[in-house]
Amino acid sequence: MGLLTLIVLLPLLGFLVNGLAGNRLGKRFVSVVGCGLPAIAFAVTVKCFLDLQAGGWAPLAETAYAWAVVGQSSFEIAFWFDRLTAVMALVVTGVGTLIHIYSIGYMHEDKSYARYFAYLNLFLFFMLLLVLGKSLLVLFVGWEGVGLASYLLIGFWFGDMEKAAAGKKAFVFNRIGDAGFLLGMFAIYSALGTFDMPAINAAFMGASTPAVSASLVGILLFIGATGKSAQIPLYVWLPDAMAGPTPVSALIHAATMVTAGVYLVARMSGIYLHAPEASTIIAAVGALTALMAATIAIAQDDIKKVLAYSTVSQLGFMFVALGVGAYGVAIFHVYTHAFFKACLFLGAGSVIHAMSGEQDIKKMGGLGRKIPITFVTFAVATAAISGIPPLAGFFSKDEILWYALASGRGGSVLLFAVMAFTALLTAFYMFRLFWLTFMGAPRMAKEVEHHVHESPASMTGVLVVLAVLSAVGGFLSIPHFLEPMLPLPETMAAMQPYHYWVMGGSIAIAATGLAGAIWFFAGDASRAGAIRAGFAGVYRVLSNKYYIDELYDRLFGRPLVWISDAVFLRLGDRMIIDGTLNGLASVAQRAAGRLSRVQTGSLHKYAFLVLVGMVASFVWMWTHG
Amino acid sequence: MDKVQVLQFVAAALFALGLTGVVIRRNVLVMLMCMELMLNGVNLSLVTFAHAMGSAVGAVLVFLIFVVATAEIAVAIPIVLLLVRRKRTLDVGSFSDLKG
Amino acid sequence: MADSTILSLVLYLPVAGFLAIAALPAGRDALVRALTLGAMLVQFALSLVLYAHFDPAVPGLQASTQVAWIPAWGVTYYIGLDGYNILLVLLTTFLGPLVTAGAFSAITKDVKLFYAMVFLIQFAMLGTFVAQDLFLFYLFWETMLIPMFLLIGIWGGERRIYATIKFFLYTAFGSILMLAAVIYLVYSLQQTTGVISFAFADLYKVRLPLEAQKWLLAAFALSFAIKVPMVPFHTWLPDAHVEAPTAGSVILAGVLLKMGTYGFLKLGFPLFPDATLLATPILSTLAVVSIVYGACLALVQNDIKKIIAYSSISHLGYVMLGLVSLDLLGIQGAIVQMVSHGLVAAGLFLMVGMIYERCHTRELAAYGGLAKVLPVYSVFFMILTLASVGLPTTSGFTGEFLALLGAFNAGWRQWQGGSIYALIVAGVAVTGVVLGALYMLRFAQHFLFGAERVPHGPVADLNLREVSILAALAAAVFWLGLFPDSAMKRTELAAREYQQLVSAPRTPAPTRLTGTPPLEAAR
Amino acid sequence: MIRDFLANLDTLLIYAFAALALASAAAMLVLRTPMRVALALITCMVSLGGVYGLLGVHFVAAFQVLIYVGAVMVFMVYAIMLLDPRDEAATARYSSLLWPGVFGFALLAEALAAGYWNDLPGAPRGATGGSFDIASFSSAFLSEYWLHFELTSVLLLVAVVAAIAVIRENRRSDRG
Repeated sequence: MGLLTLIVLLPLLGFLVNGLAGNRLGKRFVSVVGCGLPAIAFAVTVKCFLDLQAGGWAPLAETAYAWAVVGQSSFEIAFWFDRLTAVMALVVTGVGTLIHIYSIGYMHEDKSYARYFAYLNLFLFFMLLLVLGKSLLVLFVGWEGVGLASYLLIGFWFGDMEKAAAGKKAFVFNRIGDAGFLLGMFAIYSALGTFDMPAINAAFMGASTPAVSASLVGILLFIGATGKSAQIPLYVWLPDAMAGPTPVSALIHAATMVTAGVYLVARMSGIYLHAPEASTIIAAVGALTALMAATIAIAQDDIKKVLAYSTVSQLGFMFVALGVGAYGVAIFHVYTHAFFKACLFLGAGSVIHAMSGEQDIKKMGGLGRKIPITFVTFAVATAAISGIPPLAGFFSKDEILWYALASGRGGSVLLFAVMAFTALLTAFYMFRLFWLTFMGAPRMAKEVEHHVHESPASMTGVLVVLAVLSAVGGFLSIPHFLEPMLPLPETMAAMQPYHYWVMGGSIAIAATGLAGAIWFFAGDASRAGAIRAGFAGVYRVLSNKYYIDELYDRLFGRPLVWISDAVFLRLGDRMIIDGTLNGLASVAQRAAGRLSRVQTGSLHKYAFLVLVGMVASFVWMWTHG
Repeated sequence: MDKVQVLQFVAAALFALGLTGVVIRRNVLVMLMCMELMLNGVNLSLVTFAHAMGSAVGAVLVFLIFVVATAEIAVAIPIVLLLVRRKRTLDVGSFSDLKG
Repeated sequence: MADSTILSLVLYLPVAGFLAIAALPAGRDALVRALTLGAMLVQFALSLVLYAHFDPAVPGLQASTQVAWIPAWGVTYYIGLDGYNILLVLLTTFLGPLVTAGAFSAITKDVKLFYAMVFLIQFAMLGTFVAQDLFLFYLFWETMLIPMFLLIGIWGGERRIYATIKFFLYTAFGSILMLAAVIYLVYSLQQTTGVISFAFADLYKVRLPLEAQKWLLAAFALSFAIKVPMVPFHTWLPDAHVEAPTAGSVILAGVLLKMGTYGFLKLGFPLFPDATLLATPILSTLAVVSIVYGACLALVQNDIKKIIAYSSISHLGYVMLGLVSLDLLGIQGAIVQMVSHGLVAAGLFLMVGMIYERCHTRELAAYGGLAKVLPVYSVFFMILTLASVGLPTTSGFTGEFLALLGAFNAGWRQWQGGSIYALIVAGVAVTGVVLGALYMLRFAQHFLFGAERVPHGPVADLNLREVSILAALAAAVFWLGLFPDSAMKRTELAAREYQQLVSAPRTPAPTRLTGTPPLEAAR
Repeated sequence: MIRDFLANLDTLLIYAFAALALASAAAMLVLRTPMRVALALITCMVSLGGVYGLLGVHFVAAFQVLIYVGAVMVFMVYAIMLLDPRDEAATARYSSLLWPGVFGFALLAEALAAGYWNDLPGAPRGATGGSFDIASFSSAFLSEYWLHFELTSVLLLVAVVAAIAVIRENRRSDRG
């Protein structure tokens, strides 16, 4: 068994041990297994990274076994480790391990402790399968698998129907995307006869164009990405997914799983480089999603919902980067986002923990002094996401803005303007969240206030680590590291002079957002209240998330049920099919009723009929014989 | 008209008489006997042909008919006994419980 | 022991069991149960040996037995294993012990008769799969009806009479048509070639005129489509499932429905290739309609058995889609999907039976939050649900994925040839993936999650017997999901043969059979 | 004349027996009491036995007398004696279908006769008329027609079982 297989199998082992025997072995054992195996996986990943470096960055490949061989087609479970995989795998195992450790403290009181760690390990297994897979098939297995883990973890507290429903919603919306993904895979397979990703990229990059339109495949795969990475039109599951435990939101719905779509597009860049239409769509969808989610985030009061919409918005940023061909930059943002968004979510978890489960920021305030470590780390992460230099978010976001303006592959002023405005909104709502939570006067009930306490060291320690990473992570230039594999796009010469203007602009945007938030929400937040009163209609639309959920329900949910019930079941099955049959049956019955009158019960008549029949048959025989 | 033909006519007449008897007689035992008569008619026909052809096959069939007739009577008589016990009559016209 | 002997043993063990429990005096229920389970386990073990001995590299029949039967009509007693039936035989013998053990506590009325019927149906189903002679096939095919009819009619629910009659009429109607077609087929074989034979291998060699093929295919297809069942011939299935006892549902969903698809695979399509090629658009449309229609109906059912019943219609749509794609991947996927559906639907019905024994209702709305009360039950239920949804690593994925991929491949080829219809059909079929998740998760959500609602509670979680049954099923589901190659290796040659029979042109009609009649060849 | 007569004696006897059979058969239709009908039938059967014997098929003749008259008809007579036939005297002899029956008989006889007349050749050509003995009959019965033979035994067994079942049912209903 090779090292790559080992990376994947370690969390699976954890899942099996914790899932099968966890309840009997005690929390300590579960914690050791649950956190230890991902940590080992991280160590092995580092070892692989060093191997990769030692091998002159030649990708490592490994075949576990042949899943199915049909005719000439062989579907293999194979793994692949190159620069891109290395970044993703390190983030997944690294951040994943941290969040596992954080969970020890966060979930300590939960009855289903072992189940939780089993699910978390299962998630890690599928995520690593997704990231390490060499073929689209393995990637798809991981892709669906993380959806499953997400489903299980969102509905972790399944006693609450709403939480279970949120899990189902996530799964179904992911499945819609997956249907597109499947079609994309099928199209690739039909045209190229392989699922092997390096081979597919090579085929599209090669001299002869494959027999399939790159844009078609690109769009289909992107539909899958919109599902998993919560982009318009399939983003609605992600805010609901916050029903799960907060570390899960941090791990799955912020740091790792939702970036799978970004990873997919970057991994398949060979296709997208030849699919300008698909790239344009990606950029447009990304920009729209980013803007829309940011506007919604402004009007949310649930601390996790704000972060959820912020995640959707940040994913939009990444897709913009992908859309303009800056794949490395998108991965760069994945990487920095993993740190600061994980930190934010875990910080939020710490806040919720401190507030005894309260999530409404209107009922918080003034927590800064009571939970100082959470406060500081949250502040760092907020600054990072808002793009304050020299924190991590600044570097990646600045690059995205720059390529949105200047990329030769679809950059434009309009795109830049939208993204800049979104960045402004980002800074604004993040600082709003920050301010309402930690600053100002406490607004919570007295007994809650009395109980507010800092989280245990296993949680705060993780927060500190992540805050440090959010602070310094940007100095590691991922785009540069990935450039041999994912070259950055040409920039338009006309835009070259504005490079430093963009950088300055993004700093100004962050500062403006910060200032705006402070100005609105400082003191008793009366200015915000006035604005809200002034734009009540807009506020209502925003806080109701543009009524998208309701719209989907009216447009798809109810018609589907209606058609199934009224048309298919009542009309089709019962009336047409069964009705016809029952009609035929009753006709037969009536005819039989008539015929049965022949059955008089009189033996003599029967015998007479025999006689008549006999005569008739004789006559017929003699005349026709 | 030779012997075989005559006997064929007799056989046909026996059969027809038997069938008619089943139709017109009322007593269930008489009806059973008329059925025997029909079988005898068939037997006669078979024996005649077997004799004429010099083949044993017809006789085999005759034997089968013997057996069938025996079996038929062995089952029919108890049934008649039961029926009579229940209905207190031998009149077939009153056995009509199975009418449709 | 020669493989052919083992196969005969496997086939006739149920008959021996049938006779053995028939000879037992009444009232020895425990002994009857033990005996049945023992016989079923031995049968499964023997069929595992057959599976292990099956050589994937050898085309055609293995472990075959051929004996002259009615020489005047060219009927022979001819059984054997090939790639078409090896998995289905294994599936049938695998489900046998599970059905038996699953009914231990559910059936307390007429136990002896019940297990006798289970033996009989097991025999008939195995016979249908291994028969290599159309006459024999038809005999077994019809024999299946009787015990199934009794199983539903005697141990069924309240409306069992309606359900049995509907079931019987539908299937008997199909059978009659098939009988007529069989007679005509053999007759025309004799007319064109002068050889009278019912052996599949001989029938494959003839190519009838197109007009005759059309009619014969229509008759065969109707008979098989009722059995599958394909929309719009499906309405007997929900009623039959709802009224059947658990064991009946399990056998029905697990094996009996595969008869239809197996019939298409082994007979319907290869015998009438030209007509099949003509009918492909219709058949694939019906398959997709079944997928979507079944899924939609499953979405709005409130009876838990009906949900699974309609989901069966949807899942078997994939099988049909794979079969008509005539793409090697699709065919293999269809075969795997048959087995997978057999495992998953059987498992779900068993689980429904287990909960029904405890709570006495099939109303979905009556349940809630079972995951908290019955954790072990819920784990297995979740596994089977996810397999039904077609999640990777489960058997459902292997089947659905390959079947869809095959259909898409075929559609793609036709698109290159100028017709986009098949591609659209394949595309629509993919929506089944979404709908499947919708209805199964709705089911699981109302069933397992939310506030606790347990009718007639409190109830106990699964006992060892039930856990072993479900664990065996789950293991099979994962085996086929993770390592399908061992199974697919064995079916590959058959899949190719099927593909060739249907799509490759044969020598033009009428052909005179060359070589020896089958009987002499067997000697 | 006498020689002719003697030469054709067996033929004449056959005709006589046939006539007797016909006459007694016809009598069966009109006699009132079942016992008389039974006697008529016995006469008919015995005369048929005579015909068989004269045709040279002796063993069939023997069986005709033994099985039919000896077993079947004895059983029938028992039944007649067992059951009280007197209620019959009160009712009509004939069913409501007497005239249609007679008419049907006429038609059937007509059809059969016409058919025979048109179709039946004289003695089959090429037929030896030579008789066959019990040995050839037995070998045919037990070799070529073994299946039929076995089936008859099954049939008889079934009849026995059925008769027993019917009688048991009878006893049970007596008790109940």
